[in-house]
Amino acid sequence: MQEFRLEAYLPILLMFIVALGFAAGNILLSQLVGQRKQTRTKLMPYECGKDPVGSARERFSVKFYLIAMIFILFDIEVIFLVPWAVVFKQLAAQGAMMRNLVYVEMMIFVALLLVGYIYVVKKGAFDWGERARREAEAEARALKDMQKGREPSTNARAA
Amino acid sequence: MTELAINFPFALQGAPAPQVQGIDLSWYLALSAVLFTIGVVGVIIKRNVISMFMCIELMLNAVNLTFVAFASYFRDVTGQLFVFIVMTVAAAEAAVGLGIIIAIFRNRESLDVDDANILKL
Amino acid sequence: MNFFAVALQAGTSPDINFPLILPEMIVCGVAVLVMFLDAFMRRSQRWVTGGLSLLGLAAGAAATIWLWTRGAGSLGTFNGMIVLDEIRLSFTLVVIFVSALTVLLSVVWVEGEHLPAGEFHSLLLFATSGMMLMASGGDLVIIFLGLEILSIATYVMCGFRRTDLRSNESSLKYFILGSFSSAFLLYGIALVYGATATVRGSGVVAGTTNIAQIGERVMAGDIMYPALLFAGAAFMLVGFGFKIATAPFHVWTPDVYEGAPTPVTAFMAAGPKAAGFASFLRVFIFGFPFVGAVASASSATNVHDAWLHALAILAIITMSVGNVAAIVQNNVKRMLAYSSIAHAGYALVGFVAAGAATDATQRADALAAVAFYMLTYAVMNLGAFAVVTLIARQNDRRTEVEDYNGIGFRAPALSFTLSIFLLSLLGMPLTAGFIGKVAVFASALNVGSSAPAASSLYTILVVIGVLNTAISAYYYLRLIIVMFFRERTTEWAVPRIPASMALVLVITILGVFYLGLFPGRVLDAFKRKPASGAVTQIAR
Amino acid sequence: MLQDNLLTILILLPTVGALALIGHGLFWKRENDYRWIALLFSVITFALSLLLLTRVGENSDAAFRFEQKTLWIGAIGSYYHLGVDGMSLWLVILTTLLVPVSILSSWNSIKKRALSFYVFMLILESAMIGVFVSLDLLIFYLFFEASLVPMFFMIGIWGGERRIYAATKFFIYTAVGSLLMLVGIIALYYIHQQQAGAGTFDYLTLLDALKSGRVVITESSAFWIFLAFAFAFCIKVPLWPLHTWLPDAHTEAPTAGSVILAGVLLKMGTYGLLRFNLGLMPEMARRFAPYFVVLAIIGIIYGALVAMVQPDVKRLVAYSSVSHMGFVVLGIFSFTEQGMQGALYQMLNHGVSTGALFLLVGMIYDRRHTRQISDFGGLATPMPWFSTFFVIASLSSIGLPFLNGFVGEFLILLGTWLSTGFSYNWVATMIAATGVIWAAVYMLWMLQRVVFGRIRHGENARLSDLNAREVGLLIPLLILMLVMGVYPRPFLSRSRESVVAVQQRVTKSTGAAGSFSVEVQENKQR
Repeated sequence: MQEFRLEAYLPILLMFIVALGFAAGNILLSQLVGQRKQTRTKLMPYECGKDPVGSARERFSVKFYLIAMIFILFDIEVIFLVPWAVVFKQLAAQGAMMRNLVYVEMMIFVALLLVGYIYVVKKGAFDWGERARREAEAEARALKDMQKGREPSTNARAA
Repeated sequence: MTELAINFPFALQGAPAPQVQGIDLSWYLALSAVLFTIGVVGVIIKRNVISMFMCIELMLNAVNLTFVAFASYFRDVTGQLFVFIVMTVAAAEAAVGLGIIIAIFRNRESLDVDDANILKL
Repeated sequence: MNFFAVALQAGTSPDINFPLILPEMIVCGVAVLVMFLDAFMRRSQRWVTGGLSLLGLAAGAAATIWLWTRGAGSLGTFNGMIVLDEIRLSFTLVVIFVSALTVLLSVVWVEGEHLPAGEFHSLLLFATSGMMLMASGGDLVIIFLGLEILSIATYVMCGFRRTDLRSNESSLKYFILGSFSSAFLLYGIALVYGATATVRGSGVVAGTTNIAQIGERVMAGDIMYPALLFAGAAFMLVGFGFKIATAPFHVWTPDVYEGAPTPVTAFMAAGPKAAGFASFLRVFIFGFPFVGAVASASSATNVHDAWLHALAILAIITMSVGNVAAIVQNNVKRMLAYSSIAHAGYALVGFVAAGAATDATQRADALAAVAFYMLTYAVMNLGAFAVVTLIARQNDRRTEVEDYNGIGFRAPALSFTLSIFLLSLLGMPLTAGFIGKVAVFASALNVGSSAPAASSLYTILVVIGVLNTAISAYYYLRLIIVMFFRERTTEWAVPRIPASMALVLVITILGVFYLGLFPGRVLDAFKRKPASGAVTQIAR
Repeated sequence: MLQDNLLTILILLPTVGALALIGHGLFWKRENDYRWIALLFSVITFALSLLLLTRVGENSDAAFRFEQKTLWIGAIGSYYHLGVDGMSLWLVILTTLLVPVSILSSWNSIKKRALSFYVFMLILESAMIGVFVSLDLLIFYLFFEASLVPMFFMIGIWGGERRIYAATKFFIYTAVGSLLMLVGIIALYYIHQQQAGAGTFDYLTLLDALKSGRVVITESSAFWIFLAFAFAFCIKVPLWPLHTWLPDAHTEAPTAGSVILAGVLLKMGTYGLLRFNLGLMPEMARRFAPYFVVLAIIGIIYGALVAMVQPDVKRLVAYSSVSHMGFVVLGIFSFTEQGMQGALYQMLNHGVSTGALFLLVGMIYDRRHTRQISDFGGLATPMPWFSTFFVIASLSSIGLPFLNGFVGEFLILLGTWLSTGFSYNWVATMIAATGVIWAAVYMLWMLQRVVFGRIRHGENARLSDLNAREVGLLIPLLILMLVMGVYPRPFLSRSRESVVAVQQRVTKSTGAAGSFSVEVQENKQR
């Protein structure tokens, strides 16, 4: 059994501070810098983006799923970073060449992730702009039509 | 507890039963076999694509359990490395699978996930 | 063992040898490049991505040949994760050939269907790198990884015509059953990993996923849990059986092949099947080898017998089911799907021969025969699907047998080339299919002649194979009959043959006759050991 | 140069002709040229094939001439090995003769898709020549199978109403048989490899090894391999009861197709039996001889009886082929010099006579578009030339003395009588001899109803007689019938030594499988 030493947990404390600071900083920054528009939606009570009143069986835009899937993909890549980080010190101890090799390898891995990220951005997966809004509106119309028991109108289908 | 001890064929003759974290290795393997079987049966009998997909995930995770149990017992990394790869692959499959399912729903112009059982897989 | 394990335990440097995976790196790199380009080009430019893909594949092939003739030096093998032998290299070349032809096949098609060319080509290249890894993996990790890279890319390619429900459905079915079978394979791997542990003194030596090591331990009877080994081998058999579409694990094939876009079907029938065979062969023949006289009395030695007999039975069922079911099909793609099942069965005959071979020459001959069979099948199958693509037109509309009614003399060039491919698939002499079948059947009879005790099994296998060939005449001829011996009553415009498509047809026709008339060079090449530094097993 | 590569040239020339035709078709598209080009190439091939006679002279020994041997597939150990001896010589020449004749016969009748027709015809010629001259089993198999495809297309595209059925049946029947033969061929390869070190497909090497006893095929292997080969060849012959594809194929094929089918393709079967079954597995041949004789005799009688009741002239001729080929098989399995020589001779006879009959039926069909016997009658009046040829060809087919059929059938029956290979050979001879009588019955009865009598259908009276082209293409066949009937020596003396070699091999060999012991009588007639 090793002796308990508090200073060994210093990095964790640092991690806490950075995480807290990042979150707090973001909220603060948006409060200070961001412009504010008081719309009806925004003044609603916050319910994870859903209408607080009405049917619970409401459909999300497909965009949410897309983001979720992309998140999973990039998230899971991290598990390759962890074992690398664990053994890096030992490998690096074997000399400069080995250290560089192992380092470059991980950089290539990260670069590949970056390529994937750029691809996703360029393909418009994160595009919440005009086009996406139009699509969302068309979907909402189609939904409304269906709730009224009608066939979806043709222009909604085309959209 | 002793009455429940099953003599698995892979327990060594005469030797004490191999243990992981104080529990017989056999139990881990039995659990993962059961989970895997549930997954297989689920894929076969379910008619809903999402459920089938979840059953497949169950199978993969049953395999992961086997790997981890062995790796822990052997004090070997290979099994754990395999688990990493399986997890990544499962995530990629999840993304692709959901993408395929969404594509189908769009073409069917149906919002209800249960409509996928028209396919009768 | 693996990279990290060795590095941690022994403190030695990782066993890295980049030239050894040069072909894989090239193809993978080009795939990333194509993907990247595709993201930045406004209108997807098929010639740019297609040309780049072709260049990348050519470079990959060149690297493979370089590995073969010059060797990668004896630096390292990534701790036995990558092997360098003639099986890997020949299958790699087959796979690259298939992909290159698929690029040519799809270049115009992708445009005509208004699909993103860049995405298609990068997926195809990723699939190719997966297949190459499957052929080169010396460790079950690599084989699984390659299989998944391949499968995930192929799931998407199957559903590539997003607006077509048939394509969607094909993709979904392939996805569900593909990942189902992957799970089986994986469970098999896990069980083998556990089973191959051994006892040294009072301690336990960890199990392994390295195929050569598994083979060594099985040979030595040094297996802690023989029962688990059996179960693991059985699960892996099922998993691979799904991938290469052997009956009774073939149920997904017809639906998926029918629904997928025709160029993708062509690719799937030729490429992944070859890659699946490569890793299937490696795992079973080197992982659970013939034990022979060295065998201790342990029951582990019987794994070889068990899988060999199971596979022989699978081969018989596969050939028969494929051919008999193909007879009643009215859709050409579906018919060719069943025919591809049947061809997997023929190749399995060679597989069984390789497994039963008692000496290294026989085994090398049988393995080369299977690789050659895959090559011939790829050539004639891609050719046939090229014609089917042309006749199907946009959206794969005309794929029924009736659509071929009386087109024989309306489009003689197309129809006669299709006939040649069909006759080659049937195994007529002078074509590639004949030599492929002869090579495979001969290897089985060879094994049978030197193992008198069990020789009748191999003779029976071959006779059933031959009778199945006769059955297959019925449906291959049916298409020829429909094209040439019937008259067309409805309007039919002769499809225009784009240059890339014409190139595919010329290559495949020349290939069919070259492999049919002068197969010697290729057969010899497939048997040639890589020049130097060939480290197929790691010494521990 | 020419002489050394003669066989290769003979095989390739028609294929070159086919390629020339395709080239011509691609660039000029002049419909009327196709037949001339095809005729030109086939006539040159025929002329060149006559050069074969220069080295296979009268009374020449059994060795193979014009041999060529180059490695083909090293990995498999297959050689491109060609050669011609007394047995194959005449079959090659028969082939090269019948091809130009059938091209001439389709001069006007093939209008539709003429290019493909002639291309297929020339490719078929290459394959057929290849079958008779190949001395490597794999190459033999290759040509044997390759001859199927063009014939399949010819029946299917230019055939009669039930052409699809007939073509498919033809293809599948023959393919099943030959595929089993392939297994037998590969098995022989490995038997040789096991016992002599290296595997081989080479016929002469195998034959040497077997003769010298270096390689011995065990009885059970020999049993199955013999059956595999025999199955392939008996379907091709066709031996009763495997004959059912033949009437359909013959009837539905276009005239030229029927001529080639009857004239050459059927001979591949009997040639294969003679060359491979008897040569490689003589003990088994002896053991199976009684069964073959029985089947052959059934074929003779059955073919004749069924032919008698056919209402369709072409079908009648087709069934007569079954009967005639039965004679050939009977002769082969008599294992006497006379019988086997007769069988070889009868192969040529059948090619010439039945070929001529099919041509004549084709000519009348071109004019009347029917083949029903009941639609004819009294053709002698409007068509004297036609009737003369028809009568002579029919008589030759019956086996009238001084015509070719007589020589062949007489030798076969004599051989069977002298045969010691099976008991009750005199019974077999007598029953087989009735086949000749039956042949006379059905042929003469058909002649009576078609050629003689009075004209019952008005349109028959206005039929035009044969034109110069038709007469021209029949004349060579007619001359052959007469020459072969009167002066068979040049034919028989060239083939004698080769045939005797096979016969000696069968009657004298005592292998491991010689469980069937026969009192082998030295042939005194030599």
